Amino acid sequence: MPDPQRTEPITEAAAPAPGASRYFVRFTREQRYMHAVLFTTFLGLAATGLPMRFSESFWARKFAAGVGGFGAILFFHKLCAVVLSIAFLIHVKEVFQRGLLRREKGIFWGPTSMVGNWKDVKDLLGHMRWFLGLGAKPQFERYAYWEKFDYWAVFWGMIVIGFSGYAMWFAPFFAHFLPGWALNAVLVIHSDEGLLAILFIFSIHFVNTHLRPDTFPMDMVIFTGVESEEEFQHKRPLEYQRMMKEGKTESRLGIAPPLWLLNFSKVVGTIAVFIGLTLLVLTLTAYFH
Amino acid sequence: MPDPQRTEPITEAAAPAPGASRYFVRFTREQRYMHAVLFTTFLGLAATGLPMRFSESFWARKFAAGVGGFGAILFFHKLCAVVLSIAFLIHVKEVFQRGLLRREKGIFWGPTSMVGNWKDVKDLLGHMRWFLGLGAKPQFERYAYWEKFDYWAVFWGMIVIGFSGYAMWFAPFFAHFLPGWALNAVLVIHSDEGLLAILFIFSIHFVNTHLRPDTFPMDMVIFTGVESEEEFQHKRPLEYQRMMKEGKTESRLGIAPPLWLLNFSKVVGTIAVFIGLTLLVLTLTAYFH
Amino acid sequence: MARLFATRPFVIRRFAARAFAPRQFAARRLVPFALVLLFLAWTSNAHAAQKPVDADCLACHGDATMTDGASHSIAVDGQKFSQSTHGSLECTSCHADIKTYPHPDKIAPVDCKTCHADQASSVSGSVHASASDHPCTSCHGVAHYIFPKDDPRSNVYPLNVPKTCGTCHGSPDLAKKHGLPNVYPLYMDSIHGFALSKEGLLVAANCQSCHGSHNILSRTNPQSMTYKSNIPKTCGTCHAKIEADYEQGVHGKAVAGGNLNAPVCSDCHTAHAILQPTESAFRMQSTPICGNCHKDKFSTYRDTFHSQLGSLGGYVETARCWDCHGAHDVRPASDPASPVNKANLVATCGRCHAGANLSFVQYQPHANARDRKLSPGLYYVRLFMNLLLASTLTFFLIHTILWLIRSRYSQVKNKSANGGKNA
Amino acid sequence: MARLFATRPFVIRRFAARAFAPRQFAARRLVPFALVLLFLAWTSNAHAAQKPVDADCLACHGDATMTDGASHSIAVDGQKFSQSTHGSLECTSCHADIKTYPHPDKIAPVDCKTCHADQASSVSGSVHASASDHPCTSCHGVAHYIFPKDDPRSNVYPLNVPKTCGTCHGSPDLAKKHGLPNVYPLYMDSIHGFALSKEGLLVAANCQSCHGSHNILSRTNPQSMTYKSNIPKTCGTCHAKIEADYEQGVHGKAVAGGNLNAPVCSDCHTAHAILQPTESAFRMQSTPICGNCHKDKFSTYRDTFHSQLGSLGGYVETARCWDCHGAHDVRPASDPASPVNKANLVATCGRCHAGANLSFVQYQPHANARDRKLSPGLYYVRLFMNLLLASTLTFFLIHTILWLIRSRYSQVKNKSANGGKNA
Repeated sequence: MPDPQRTEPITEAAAPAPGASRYFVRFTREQRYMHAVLFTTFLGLAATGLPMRFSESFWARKFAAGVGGFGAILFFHKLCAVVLSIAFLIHVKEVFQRGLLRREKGIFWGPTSMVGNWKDVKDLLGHMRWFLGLGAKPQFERYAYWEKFDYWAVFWGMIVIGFSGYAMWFAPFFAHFLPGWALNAVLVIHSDEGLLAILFIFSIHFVNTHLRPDTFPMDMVIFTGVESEEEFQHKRPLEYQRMMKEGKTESRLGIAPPLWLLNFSKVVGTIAVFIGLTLLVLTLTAYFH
Repeated sequence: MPDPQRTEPITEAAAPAPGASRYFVRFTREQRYMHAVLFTTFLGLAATGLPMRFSESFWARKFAAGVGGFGAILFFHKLCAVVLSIAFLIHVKEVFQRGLLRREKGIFWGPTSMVGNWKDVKDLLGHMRWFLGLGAKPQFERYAYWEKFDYWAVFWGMIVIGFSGYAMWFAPFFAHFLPGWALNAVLVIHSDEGLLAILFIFSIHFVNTHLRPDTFPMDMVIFTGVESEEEFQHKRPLEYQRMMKEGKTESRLGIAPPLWLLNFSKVVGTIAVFIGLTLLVLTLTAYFH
Repeated sequence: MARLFATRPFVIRRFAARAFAPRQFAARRLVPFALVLLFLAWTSNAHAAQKPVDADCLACHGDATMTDGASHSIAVDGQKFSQSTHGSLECTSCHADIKTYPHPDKIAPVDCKTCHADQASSVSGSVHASASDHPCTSCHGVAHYIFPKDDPRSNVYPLNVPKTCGTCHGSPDLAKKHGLPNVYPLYMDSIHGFALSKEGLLVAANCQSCHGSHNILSRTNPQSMTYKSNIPKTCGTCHAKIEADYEQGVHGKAVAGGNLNAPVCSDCHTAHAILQPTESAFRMQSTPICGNCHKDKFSTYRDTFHSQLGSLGGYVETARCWDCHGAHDVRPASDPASPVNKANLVATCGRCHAGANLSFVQYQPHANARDRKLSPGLYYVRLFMNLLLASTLTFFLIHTILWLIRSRYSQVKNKSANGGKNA
Repeated sequence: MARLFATRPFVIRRFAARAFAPRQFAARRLVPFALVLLFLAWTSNAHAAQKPVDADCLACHGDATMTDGASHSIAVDGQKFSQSTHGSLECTSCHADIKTYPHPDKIAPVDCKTCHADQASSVSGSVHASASDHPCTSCHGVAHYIFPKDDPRSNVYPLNVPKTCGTCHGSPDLAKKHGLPNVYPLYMDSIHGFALSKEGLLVAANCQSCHGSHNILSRTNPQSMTYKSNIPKTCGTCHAKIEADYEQGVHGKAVAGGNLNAPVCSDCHTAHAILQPTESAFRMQSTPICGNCHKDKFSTYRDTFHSQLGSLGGYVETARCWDCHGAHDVRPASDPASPVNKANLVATCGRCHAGANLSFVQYQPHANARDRKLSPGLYYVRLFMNLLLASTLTFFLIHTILWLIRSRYSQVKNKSANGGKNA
């Protein structure tokens, strides 16, 4: 169904218009795609996991009846789990290759690493002081402490939820290695960690990265990959200074996000936030019912 | 799960290396996304529709049992149908807006239109003559006749399959407007036209556009959007000449497809072709059983 | 009609009175004919001349419009009567006080007891003892047209019994008045009621299969078929193997030992609204019933995936109580015959879990994550997970709220100087 | 044991012979004691002195190790015998030829017919007529321990009947020998067999509910309970309402009218492997059964979405034959009581299709797209679609194949000069 030819100029190849701000790349395409796979499968896992966890609520039964019974829910949950597992393994393989085999710098240590360091502790305390009006706002590096927390929470969650999930799926096999009580524990672990992930992502992560006044209604950077120079300077002053000092400006230059990408991101992001908030409300009602 | 920062240059902004061939845009991003939505939902519809059509075959029953029963199949079929319907309506709206409201040229008539014309007939006959060694290969414009056929086959199929599908889904409602025998006819229409679409796409379309020697194993242009100058010139000589003559070369210039996009396209394309061929084999075995 | 027979004498209008009733004109015309018949009967059967024969009675009562002083019909359809179970009797067999013709104005009510002494004595000791409220005809139907109980026309033909009992017991008012549950609709929707009324299965349990017929006693009466400790035997009339199984189980032994808190059939299956046990609705309804007594086991069961998936509704195959413990012969796990005895666990779990092995059955289907002594590992895992969940969420909730407030404050103060539209 | 009683005389070893058999030492020691008993019996009961009493018999036969000349046990458990249905009789009631003690070597086989003349005459007219192959004891069990049929110890207690019949009829060899189907496993998995053996439901149909007991006849015999035209009545013994419904329907009327091609109960439900009709397996299996006769209707049904979805297996609710036409009282569409009568279609379709209206029920569930006269619109639609499908595919198949050949030819000729890797 190819569309009749468009005559507009191709946005991708367009040079930045004179006077417009420069854009810098914060997330590579791989990172953005990984985030897309992650949030898509996460929404799928949450949407199928919650009805199983809160199966006595009326909406869980409605949902099960609507999609063709518990078998369909379980099938879809496992399907999403497998896709997410593959994405996770690809990510781990890549970090391992780049960090250990190719010995790229900045993967495990330094300002560009996801690994926590002393500055993160100071940033956290400084941020809290700023919240209370007791100090200036800390200057964040490439990854702020809450972003590192997001990353490691998901990393840890993936291992924990994944392992416990597969242990339930293939219980007779896992029983060869695990003690009896562990077969009981995996459900507790899977459902509590899953609940934590759902509550955290659909409340804290949504608010921190998308819904707080600075970014409202949505921080597009994970969708577009780029940030304007002003924004970059304002949000990550240390990284901006470091980049300038190291003369890496050129290599980080990106293009302004094309309109289609902004629109597309808005639609996808809004749908994801909407589904997430719906699931959050359902979870909280079921939990406190 | 953002990845540690990459230090490679950003491919999108890169100017073509000197000496490398120029790339020209053949499909806009909207067109490529429309194709992606189309083939994803089409695979979903085929994978759920075929088990219903050939429900007495052993694989249909296995499939139904695997995904949690017939309810899940029907649910997923309707879900894909709704997504595809929305995409179709968006496309129709756009063609209508650009062709009738904004009066863009080349939408309905002329060498860039999808609408068939006298040249297509001549091209078809000339192509056939060439097949038999009786003449030279015709020179194709922007859209060759078999591409126009693909487009209109899908367009017509969408209306026919969509209408007959919704008529079955909401039969008591449609019964207000349709005669009694039409309620019988919609199944015949839906299943024959669906079968035609499946057989056509998974054999003719796959071979014509992807598996024939000129393009084997896959024509990437619908995924990357761009074609190298040599390829463009070879495949669409008339369009190339027109473009040169009209001096529109600049506006059609694209960037070389980045490696990630080529790899991504290969993976997605291979999966789609693999699923399609599997469904084709299952269909043929069930049909001739 | 029923009240008429059992509680008040017939008051037949005299001929003189009848002569003024235009509606009874037809009967009046029959009088000469009846007299002729009477004469013939007298001449041919001289020694019984004083006692009227059926033909004499029908000469008047055969008129379908005939009524008594209170306008109640006293007509008898001789044809239908002759087909009934009493058809071979003469009118005077029951109306024994009628010796002459014409008979007196007031005649005695027919007493069924004369012939049916056993049944009458049973009824008089039953909940239906009051003869004025429960004449025989209230169940057996119109007095002159009583059919044997294997005749589909009989009110006590198995397929008609629920409707007959339902005449009174299907009324919510009567149920209310006597403090009884309104069981008729429950029964009709049950597996017994369905088999009987929809499929017309003669052997399906009807009201009297469980309650008896003439000797129905209150369920509080230890002699009653529905007295709690008698229920297994009552159900066992048909469900023999289940009764035998039940008696081998802990519940059966407890009830036999006089512990009336232990469940009998009706506690799990309900008394009237009994469902097919393979039905989704029964599987959904019965686990909580076990939980009424086994509260701790039910609460720990609800923590498991068995329960979580099972509560989704529809037909979900995950294990319910009886899938593991057995349904009727529930035995302690120490009993080698119990499916949850250690020696049987691999087989029991293996019924659903292909590949179940000795380590797999170490799984505790009733582990209590809140009990540190019984399940220490699980207890600490749960504690850790809950603390992790609570502390993470609490910390970040406070963090986020403070951030929100401070950001908004900064934003308002700086008049949105920083942060672009898509920041 | 069974063969022993009915086909050969007892051959008891003489005392002298027994004296040499060491295994019968215990019996030998009882001899003096028995003589004392005999004397006591003689003194107290002088006029019957010659006829031995039970105690006399048990004096020898009470020894559990006693055997006859062919080493068959001829011991009798007096305790168990006294509980049996014949326990109140004396040994000599049946072994009537024993008048003296000790009794002769050869005694006559017991003839049950002496008392049970009716049953014996029934059996002699049945398929089990051959007394040597089918002695009474083959069904009723060991001769001295026969219990009444409502006693769970009886071989003909309802719950034991299938096992009893299965002793012979559960063997594939016997089935083969007589050209009978091996029905025992089919019955055991059926709804009747399941109710009987798994649930122990006494009222569930067992073998003799349908085949009779003493008077079993071949199904080719018009007097047989299982003769085709008698089957509805046989099933109706329990399924009364269904029989009544069936008799109102076209199938019942045809069979009653002597058309033995019309189906009876067992044609749709099978004879032994009867399934619960709400079960998925029955819904899958039965539509083709209707199709055996109604070939055209079945073929057109299979063209519909009802059939397509329904064939997916599992529990699929789409309409099968009887969902629309009724199951037992199938009537012609012209009959106002038929659910497919025009006046009832909105209600019938509306049971599944919420919002069904008069135009909706114009849908033809058996439209034949191949029949131009009956369904012209549909015929031409199908014709057009098929032509479209065939012509499009044929054209493009040829087009593609030619293209492939020509492309490859060009490619080889030009040595891949044109077209890049990702062309």
